[in-house]
Amino acid sequence: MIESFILQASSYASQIDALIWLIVIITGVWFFAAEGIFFWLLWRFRARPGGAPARYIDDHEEHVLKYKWIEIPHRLILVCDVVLIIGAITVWSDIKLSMPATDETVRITAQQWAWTFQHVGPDGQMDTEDDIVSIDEMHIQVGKTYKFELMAKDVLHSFSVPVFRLKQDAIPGRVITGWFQPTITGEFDVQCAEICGIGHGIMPARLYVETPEAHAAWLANPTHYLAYKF
Amino acid sequence: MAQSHAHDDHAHGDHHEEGWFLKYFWSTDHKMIAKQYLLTGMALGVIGAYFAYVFRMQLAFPNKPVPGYGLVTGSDYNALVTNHGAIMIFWVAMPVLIAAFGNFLIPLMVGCDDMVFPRLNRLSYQIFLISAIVLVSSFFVEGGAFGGAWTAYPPLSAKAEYNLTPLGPTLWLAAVALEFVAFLLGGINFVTTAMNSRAPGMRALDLPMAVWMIVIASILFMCSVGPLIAGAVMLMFDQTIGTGFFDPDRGGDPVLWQHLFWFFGHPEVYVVLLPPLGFVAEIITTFSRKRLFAYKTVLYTTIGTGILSFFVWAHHQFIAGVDPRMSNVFSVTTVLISIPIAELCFVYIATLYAGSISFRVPMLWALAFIAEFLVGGVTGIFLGASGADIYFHDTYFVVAHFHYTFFPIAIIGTFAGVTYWYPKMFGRHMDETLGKIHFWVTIAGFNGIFIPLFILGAAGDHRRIFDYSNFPELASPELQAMRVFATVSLLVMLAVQPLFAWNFFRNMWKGKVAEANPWNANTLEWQCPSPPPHGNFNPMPEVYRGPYEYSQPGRADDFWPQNSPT
Amino acid sequence: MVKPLATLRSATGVPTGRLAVWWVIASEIVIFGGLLGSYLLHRLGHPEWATYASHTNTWAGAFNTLVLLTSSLSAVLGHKAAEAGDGKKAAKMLMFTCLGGLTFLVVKGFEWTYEIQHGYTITANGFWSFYYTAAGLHGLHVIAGCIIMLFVAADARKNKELQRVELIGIYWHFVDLVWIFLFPLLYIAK
Amino acid sequence: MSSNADPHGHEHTADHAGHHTDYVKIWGILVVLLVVSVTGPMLEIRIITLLTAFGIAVVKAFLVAKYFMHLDIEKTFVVKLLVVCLGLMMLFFAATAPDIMKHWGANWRNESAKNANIPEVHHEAGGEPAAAHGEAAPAHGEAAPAHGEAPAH
Repeated sequence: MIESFILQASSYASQIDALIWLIVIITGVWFFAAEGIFFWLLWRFRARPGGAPARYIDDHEEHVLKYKWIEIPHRLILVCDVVLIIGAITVWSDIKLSMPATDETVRITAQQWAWTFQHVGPDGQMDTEDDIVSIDEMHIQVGKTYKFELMAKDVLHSFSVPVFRLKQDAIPGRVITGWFQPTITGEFDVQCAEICGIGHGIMPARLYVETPEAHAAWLANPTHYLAYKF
Repeated sequence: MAQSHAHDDHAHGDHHEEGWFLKYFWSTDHKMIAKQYLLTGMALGVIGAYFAYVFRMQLAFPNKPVPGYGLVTGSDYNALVTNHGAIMIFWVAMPVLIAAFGNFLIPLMVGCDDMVFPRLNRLSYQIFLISAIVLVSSFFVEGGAFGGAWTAYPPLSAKAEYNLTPLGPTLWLAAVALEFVAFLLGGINFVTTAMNSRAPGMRALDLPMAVWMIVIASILFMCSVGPLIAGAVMLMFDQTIGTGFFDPDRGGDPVLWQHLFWFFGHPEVYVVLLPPLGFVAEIITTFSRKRLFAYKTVLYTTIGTGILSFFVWAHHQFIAGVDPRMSNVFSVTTVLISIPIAELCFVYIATLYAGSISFRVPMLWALAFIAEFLVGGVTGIFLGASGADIYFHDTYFVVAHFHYTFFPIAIIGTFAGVTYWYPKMFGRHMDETLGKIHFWVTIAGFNGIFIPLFILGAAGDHRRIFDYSNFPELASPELQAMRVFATVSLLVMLAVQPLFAWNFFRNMWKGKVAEANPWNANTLEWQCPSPPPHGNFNPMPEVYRGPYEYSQPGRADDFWPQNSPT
Repeated sequence: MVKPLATLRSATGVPTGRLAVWWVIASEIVIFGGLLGSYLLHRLGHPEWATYASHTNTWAGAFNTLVLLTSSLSAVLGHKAAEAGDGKKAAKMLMFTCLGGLTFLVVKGFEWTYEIQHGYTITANGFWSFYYTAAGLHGLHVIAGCIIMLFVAADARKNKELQRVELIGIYWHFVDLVWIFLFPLLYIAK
Repeated sequence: MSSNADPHGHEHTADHAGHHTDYVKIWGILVVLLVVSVTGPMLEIRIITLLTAFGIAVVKAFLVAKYFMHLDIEKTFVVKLLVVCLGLMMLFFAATAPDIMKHWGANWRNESAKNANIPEVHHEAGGEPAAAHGEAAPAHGEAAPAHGEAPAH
């Protein structure tokens, strides 16, 4: 339902959107059923001059109606909830619990009001001489599976890439890992999703998903970007 | 036996004529304390609405001076958003819904003369008033008010060098702690009065649903606020003395505060939800002349919801660094809690079946509560399902969801309660047509604000960002048009509120004099004069039946007061 | 101030005063539960706190436990006297309980000054932060209990409001209960 | 809420009067338990320390609650209320433990807590000589306590 509002740029974006569609359908059915019956009852039993007075529902009739109108929907909702729970947990486990074989690692450090990205550089090893560290810009290659290590220096932040459907809070003192796999090239927004003080609104970062050639070109001349030993 | 409001003559016991101060500010009468809470809550509601006006104008017309405030900087925006949330929940919803209506209704509906501990009742209001003053004062201290969200997550809320407001957070925390003390004292009064002081012959199942709901809400509050009071002490020490409870570098853990806060946070939203559900139950039964459908089901699902509300808190923290395996556990309990609430809504809708529904102003508000709350409940499933919450967490989708639950609770529920019990509280009627105009414009404005916010949230708008022009994807003209539409809807809604204020205050003296039972209702508060004298009933009522015996076959009139022997 | 009729009714069979005190105890359980729970979480997560805890004075803690147990005894004896209608004896017992509370605070005063002088202040580390916060909050409750007890004893001496002797007794036993758990957590787990 | 609505329950229900437990005997048991709970841990055996210190604390709490607070003859819903509150605290502890007590989990690890876990081998924070275990020798050396925290991450 939300792909009409925002791109799907990562491998699991379609999974999350499918789950959202499932929830839209299930809750939509129940919502319109309940509101429909509600407004119908209002119209049908409105007090009309000279109309029928209210009818007393005695305990027996209430028990019958209760079974029909409350118990059955109660069980149906339970079934829908089980379906929703299974959907939610499978999507959650694929994204947050599992860690597939990743090609590269990126170290993301959040601080009061900037993002620092440490790329492995040409040799593919983290914490080596040729690491490329860039501020508020992240360069990755489309199709590669990346593992990110998320840290925060001072307060809580949250690394959020809406087009990837990726969001993970960064907590000072903790290293939180996750993964993503970009599927389309382009320039995308990175937002901070946890209030982190005055600059929370002005710490955007840009994410460059490049074709293999463009990525190699970027790797070749890192001088253009801030490259210093971490 | 209409009594003019100004002079309280009553036959119950000798009562010297109190001075002006004693009567209005130092009173121990539960009805006067109820009005004090109501007016204080409404005053702070105006402040909260003003904050909403200012930051919504900033969102719609970024970086332009807002008329009535001036230029909104980043820190101003955070302070306004933080305190809008805190004020609306702690200083508007709770005082008005639990304290004002609890104080006014419980003794009357239970059929006794006052709260069990009148002086403790007065003390709880005074502590609440001090907490409100401390909170408002936090705006005028050096460095400005606290801007770290109403959830006050450390380390941002713990260290001044991070939040750059040295005094604000401590004052804010002191105000919240005082407000908790006030509601602990108040809660004890409500629960003890409702449990012990029932009128003779009134069994537990004869209690009106409003009393049950306020009592269960108070119990939920008292059983859940404890850890947060401990957390507030620890956070206060972190802020002032420099201990390291939540400082990761010194052995502390910021996630501990999140758990302490949300262990209280989720039961808290049910604490504010239950009283309006009680008012809606009273109103829809009275105006559809129908017995409440399945009283026991309503009671047991409410208790079930209350218990289950202690098992769901970490759905606020799915992606906040808690262990992902725990998130699955909390996702299961969160989705399951939708069952009792859905059942409650179905039972209320079923009450309308075979009724004779008259659309007076209180009934309009009560029906609007059900219709709007269904939207809030349904959109909660998106956030309870952990998989979908990855995307929706901390976006405007969440903001729209909890406004579709909080707005019906705090605003629609309050207007329903005020318009329904106004004749009893002030002895006069409010104007019907003004009430209807106010109703329709408010409901239209409310939906106009928050439906666009659902779409903005789905498009990726994140919370508490004061200027979206820094984010190219979000600075698109269509999204900005939606923000402007939401702000304009807010202006329309705010524009009609003075109409309610005029209707509310003017009719206290000029309104048509109200008789004791204007709506022909059954519960005990309608069986004593309006406004009830000191000591409420003369003689004390005996109860013979349940509160909802409307349209009994074979009776002349279609209502049967609880205390009438025949 | 004439008591409202509501106070005299007891639909649940529990007198109103005692029902209210049970609700106070319930909310206090949750407050101390939250604080001690947080302490225990950190304590089990940080084994090195055991070395910090070795500087607490177990003998002072043990003596304080004895003092509170004895004051609980005198509180319940006071309640027994109040039930028998003997206001004077109840007041005397309450004063003895109050004395126990004061002794507890004095011992705590010496203990804390000794520890603070040796550098174990509230900001020293996580253990000492919890130590002073938990024992401090408990100490505040001891002080509040003693003050209320003085008022209740004053009324009891004139044989008025005798049921309040039992109520302050229940609150005092709860304060003693919290210390019964605080003592091993802070002093013994070394 | 039990609903035996006796209209005018006498203010002070007399159900306590006929009940004469010997409070001094209970107090005696409590003191004995206290002595055991203090001497037990001195044997340095971990299981005995746990058993005596915390086991006895629970027993003492039970005695005080039963005899001194008369919970045995109190209405059952009061006892249920207190037990529910205790249960809530255990629920809070159980659900928070995986994040606070443990320092690593699925896809996350708590670096700062992990570093602090290295027990300072034979020297107190602040480097004064090892205070022999249990003996209350005042630790001399510089009074200013160094923060016991991990090296700044």
